[in-house]
Amino acid sequence: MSEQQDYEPRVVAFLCKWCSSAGSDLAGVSRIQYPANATPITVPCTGAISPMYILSAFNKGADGVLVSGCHIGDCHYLEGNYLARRKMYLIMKLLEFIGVEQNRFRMSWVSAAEGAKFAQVITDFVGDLQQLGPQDKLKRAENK
Amino acid sequence: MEKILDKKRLGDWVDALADYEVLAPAWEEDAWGYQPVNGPIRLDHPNTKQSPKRLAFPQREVFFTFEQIKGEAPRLTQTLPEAPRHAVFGVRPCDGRGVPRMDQVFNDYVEDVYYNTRRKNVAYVGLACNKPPNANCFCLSVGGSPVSTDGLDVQMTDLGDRYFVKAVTETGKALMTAAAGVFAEPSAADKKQLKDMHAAAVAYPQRAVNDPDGAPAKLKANFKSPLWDELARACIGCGICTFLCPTCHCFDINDEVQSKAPLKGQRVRTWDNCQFPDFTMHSSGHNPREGTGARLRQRVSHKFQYFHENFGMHQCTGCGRCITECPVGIDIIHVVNKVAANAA
Amino acid sequence: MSKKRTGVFVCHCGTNIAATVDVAKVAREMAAENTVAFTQEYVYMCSEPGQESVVQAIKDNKLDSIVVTCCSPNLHEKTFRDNAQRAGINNFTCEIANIREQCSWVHADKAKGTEKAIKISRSVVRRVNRNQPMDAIAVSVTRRAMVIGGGIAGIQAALDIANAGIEVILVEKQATIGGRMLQLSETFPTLDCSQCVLSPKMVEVKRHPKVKLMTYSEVQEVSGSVGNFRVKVHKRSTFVDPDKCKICDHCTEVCPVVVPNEYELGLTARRAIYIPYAQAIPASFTLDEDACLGLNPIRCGKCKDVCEAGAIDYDMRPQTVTEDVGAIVVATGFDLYGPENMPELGGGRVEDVLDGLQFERLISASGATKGHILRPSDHKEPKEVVFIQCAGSRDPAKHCAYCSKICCMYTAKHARLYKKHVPDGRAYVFYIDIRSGGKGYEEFVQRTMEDDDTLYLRGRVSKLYRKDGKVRVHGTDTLTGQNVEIDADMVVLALAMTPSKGTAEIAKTLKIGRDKDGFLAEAHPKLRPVESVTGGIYLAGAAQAPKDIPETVAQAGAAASKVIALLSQATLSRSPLIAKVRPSHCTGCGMCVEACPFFAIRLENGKAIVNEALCEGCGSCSATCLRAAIDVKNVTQMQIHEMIEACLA
Amino acid sequence: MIKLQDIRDTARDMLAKGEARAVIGYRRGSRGMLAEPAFLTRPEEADELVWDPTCFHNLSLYLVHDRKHLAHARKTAGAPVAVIAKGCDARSIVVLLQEHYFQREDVYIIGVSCEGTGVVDERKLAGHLNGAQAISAAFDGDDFVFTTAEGEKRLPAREVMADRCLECCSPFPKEHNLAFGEDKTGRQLEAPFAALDRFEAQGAGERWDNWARHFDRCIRCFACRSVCPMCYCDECVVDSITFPVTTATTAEEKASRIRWIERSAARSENITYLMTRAMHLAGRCTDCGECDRACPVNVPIRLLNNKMEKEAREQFGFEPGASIGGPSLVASFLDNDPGNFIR
Repeated sequence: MSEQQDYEPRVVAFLCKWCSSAGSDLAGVSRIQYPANATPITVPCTGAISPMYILSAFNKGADGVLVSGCHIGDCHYLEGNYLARRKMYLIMKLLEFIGVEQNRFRMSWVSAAEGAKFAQVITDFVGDLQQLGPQDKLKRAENK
Repeated sequence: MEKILDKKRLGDWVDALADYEVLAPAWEEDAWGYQPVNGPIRLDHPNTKQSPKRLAFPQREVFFTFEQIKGEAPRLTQTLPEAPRHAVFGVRPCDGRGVPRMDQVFNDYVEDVYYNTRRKNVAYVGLACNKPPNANCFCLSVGGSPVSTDGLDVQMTDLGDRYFVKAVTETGKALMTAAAGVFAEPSAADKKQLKDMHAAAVAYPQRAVNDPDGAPAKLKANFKSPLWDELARACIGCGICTFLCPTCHCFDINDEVQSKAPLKGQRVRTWDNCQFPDFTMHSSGHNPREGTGARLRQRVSHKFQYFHENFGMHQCTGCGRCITECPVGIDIIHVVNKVAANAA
Repeated sequence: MSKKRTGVFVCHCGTNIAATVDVAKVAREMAAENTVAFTQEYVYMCSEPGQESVVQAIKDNKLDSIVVTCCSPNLHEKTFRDNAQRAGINNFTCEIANIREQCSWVHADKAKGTEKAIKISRSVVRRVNRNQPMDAIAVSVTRRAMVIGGGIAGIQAALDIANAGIEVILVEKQATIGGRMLQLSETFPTLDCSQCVLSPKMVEVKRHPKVKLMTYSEVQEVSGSVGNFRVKVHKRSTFVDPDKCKICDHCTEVCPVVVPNEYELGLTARRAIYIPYAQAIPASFTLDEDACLGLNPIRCGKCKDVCEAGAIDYDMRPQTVTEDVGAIVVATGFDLYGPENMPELGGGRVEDVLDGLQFERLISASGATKGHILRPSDHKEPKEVVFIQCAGSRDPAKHCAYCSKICCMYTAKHARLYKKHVPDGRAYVFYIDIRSGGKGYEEFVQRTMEDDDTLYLRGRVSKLYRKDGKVRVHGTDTLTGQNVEIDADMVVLALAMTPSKGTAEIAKTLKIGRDKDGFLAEAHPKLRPVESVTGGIYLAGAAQAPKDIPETVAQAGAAASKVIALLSQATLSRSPLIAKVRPSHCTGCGMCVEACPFFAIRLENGKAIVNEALCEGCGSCSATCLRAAIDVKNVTQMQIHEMIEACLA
Repeated sequence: MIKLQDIRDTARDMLAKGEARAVIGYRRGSRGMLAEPAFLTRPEEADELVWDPTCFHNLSLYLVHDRKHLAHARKTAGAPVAVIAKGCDARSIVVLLQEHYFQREDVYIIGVSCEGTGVVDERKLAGHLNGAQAISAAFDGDDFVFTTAEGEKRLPAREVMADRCLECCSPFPKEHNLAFGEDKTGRQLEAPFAALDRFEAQGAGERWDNWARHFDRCIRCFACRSVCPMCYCDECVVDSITFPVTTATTAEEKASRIRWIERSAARSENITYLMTRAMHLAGRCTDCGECDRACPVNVPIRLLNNKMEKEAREQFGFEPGASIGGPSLVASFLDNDPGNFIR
């Protein structure tokens, strides 16, 4: 379908400053190419990501939302990613429950050393979103 | 214009109203609500959960859109509603009586172009109540009646296998004329049956506001009564009573910003509700109606005093929705009676 | 509030950015933002003229905040914040939009790259709009340090710190300092005597006026943060007053209890009252409470009876001591990977299969056999010894994935020492690769390999078991492709190094991270190798990763110099980007208190209060609060909200 | 079996002796059979109290009202408020205590066990009465007895009970000062989360179709939020102006009001509101079901909260309102929390 090929998913990627943002820097330094669909927002820690951010991003028209942080045990703040894991699990289940496609929300652990993994995570995510088409379930209608 | 409509031909009448989007009560999710008609309709609902007020006064109305490019003057574009013509069937008399009250409000000081644009496109086809009333119906005590035609364009009365259909307004006549062929002339027996049924309908016992005529003065005298706080102790401050009310019309206006640069958005009107704690919240933090008592007094006094003072009629039409649906048992009949009985 | 005036500076980074991002368009789009009063592009914003132009633009245009769209903030955030300050505006009103690493370098399509660069830049502009100017927080410093672990790393760190005139508390779990190094016989590649090198340092620790030594002690609780830690140390009771003990040894002669000697790795036994080594510091006996018949003079009391010095006190009680320190060095050392995890190598149950440390004790002049190599089972001199390298190391499937780094060297040393003690013996070494990076290391290994009676076999051992009074070792020589079977008198396993037992607990107590293998995690693998992720806590020795003695000493010195640098400051400045409570919204539910990993929040009069000295600004509180009543400064929910909006506009 | 007289005597006694500032219970309302919240301050009012299957309300809500009122009037609490609490209501009180909303000594919990039954579901009852109006309702063992104009109608409670009560295994208020009725903790009338499981059995597409319809119906009257004791925030993510403004509130604070959600009752906004609410109630909702009951347009709000409760229980071993000193769901974690969803 040509229509689907033209479609460019809009992704908000919440990256923790210490691991995943650094990992994305490494992907950059290594010049690993990946789709330009994800706009990063760097936060101190995945633990700082309120589920409200996820809902808000979908509400504002994101086709997918990525949360990425340090591997368990590697959190710069020791426990932030543990807290995030629980919160993000809950919001993921809730989204799934109301019938939002599972692939619209993704969480990953990408360390500062995993530049290639970062690129892969984005590539896979954008690929999956391309299959799904635009997200209009939570998206605010611009004119009604 | 008075006609007889065989129940089997109700669908034909609806079909003939091609210029209208026809709405009728349908059972959905454990409740009656107005739905676009596609297929057979049955008019045997007690009443709908929500009143039909939203047809002329929707919960959200866009007034205008705005746009401002940095350094330039803002550009405003008014957006008048593109309201389809609606014919709404099965409107109960209490809800019918809500219509002129809303007309009054939206045309008193200022003619509200948004309301009027929608309002002139709605035709209300009423259905008289000829069964024992609901537990919390009290139309009779607020000057209404189960067979009132007030606010309706057409009144239908269920005569068993057929409806007695009466045009109340010119709009109503047009609705009937559009399908002249489906109607028959009423016989004398039909008319007699109608008369008897109407007489029986008004004779059913109902709950009542004891002294509706005395209410405005009594409420006024009890403005400072501690009784209000007592009666409103259980109030949770939700919007059920007013949002379901056929005559509540308060609204809030907000700017919904879609884009910050360039600035782009809409100014919208949404329903508001005097029972919400923030309804009268000032930006200073002061709230003149701080407690639930003051807020209940506002709602009840508006229905039974202020509106009467302004327009010479009670705003409440006795549909009973606010009583039935209140999660904590606040009962406007009880409140009015209790306050009126209080020696101020 | 006066209108914001933000400047946006778009860097081309030569063609690094400009090749895939239409920088002019980025600048144009940013100029359309309501708060942007000035935009500029430049080929290298971080160059001297680039930086000057930023400073000039801030002054000329009365900017109150700036966004530089360039490379990662890790590179030039500080540069441009310094410039902001130089131009007279607060450095925290400068933010970096990363359009190089996160954009131009990873996207080839110019249109898409430009679109993304605009989104990134716009979101940072929106964020900066709500950045508050602020100053770093000044914290006073406690000019004392603590070193946890009294091995060579801890000893070295403690001495270096003490020699700088800073009081240091050395906490050791065992009855003596010295750690693993004290157990070694000779050290590679020089083969000098381990104890001879170490003892003087141990004595120096004991005598140094600035060192407070706490042996038989463990850290129980740590609160506070960099510059001001409060540490509770639990000191177990030794029941012997070290000041009175004359180490006359009379007590051990009468003690009726015999238990395996853990200092000799179970090769010998000791009494319930004992001294770990002759060189122990403190030079004093210790009464092992668990082994003793009951500290009850009616039941035994023999040692007390014979102690002429009156050093034994059965009523001595454990103590908990609270120490305030400004910095902590963690040097908790290593243990060996448990042989019980390796059934293929006997699972620790085959006689005459020793580990490297046991072998050290066997060849040590101070060890059980006084330096004679006698195998444990029958005390005969082993004529054929198999050394197995990488026992548990470099085996991601079953054991430890990492290389334990020192085994190649010490196995070579073992083989050499064996041959010295048993000239007619034959040594076999199974290895995977020989890793001998280090001064004089390769030469050392080569010399060992050149010995005709030391046979290096490249390959793994598949199994070993006891047979006819010998240990039969099945292995493969991958160079010849042949299976090898050796009936050895003794086998020595070069077991993998693991973090010492209790590393997990101490990491948790100190709130420092561990890596995937359980070693203490450094803050940055390259640039901050001796710092833990928690400010004011430093790492030294094998607790951080397997390493040899010189490396350990070097790292200990580095950690000490970090401590000295830290404690030389009168006050510390901390990042002001910490949590802030909006009391009007706070209901005092305490969820932030519970979520905070740093115990930095408490409730007071029904409202949350942030302890500025403890808060690290992670934001866990903010994401947990249901009312947005707590935010990290300059990363507020409001700012994230607007950034989300900007990303999707 | 609970004797109403015992409850009345307790209330009367407490008020007479000044042991309670007020007793919050249930009384017969002015509109037919339904009970309504009652606020007693005088001993002689104790006889107004009722205990029947229409005592739906989670009265802990009024403890929240009381505290807000005291805070506004700058008064201190004084004697405790006594409150009648069912199992779920008492758990709500525990959550409020966990969150330090008031102190344990400020409330006197008169626990009432739902024993083998629960509260009636008006919609289910209507189906059984064939249009007849019930005038009163009463417990009788495992039955409910309704009086209508035509006489008495006895129905097995299970047939007309609310889903939440059918699925409830803890009908006894563990946290109490005084409790009436038998402790039937562990009873099982229907499997926990039965209604949720039925809903979840649908495919994602069907679930969405259903929710889209439900979310479209929401009129944003906020009855769900207003009736919920856990929704005690002064300001909600959906309000444009409910801002706890005081004279000390700065202009900057007033301006920094995040508008996560628009006030318009549009589907996207309704979803975001109700999902946010479900997230905020995760680990706090004790399934009193009041939001679901109060909703005038029958949005099955309970399913959303139930979903969170189920995940919390199954994945994190978490029971809301289990103990006052217990952890909160989203501010705590376990080392072995599920993580295999993370790539």
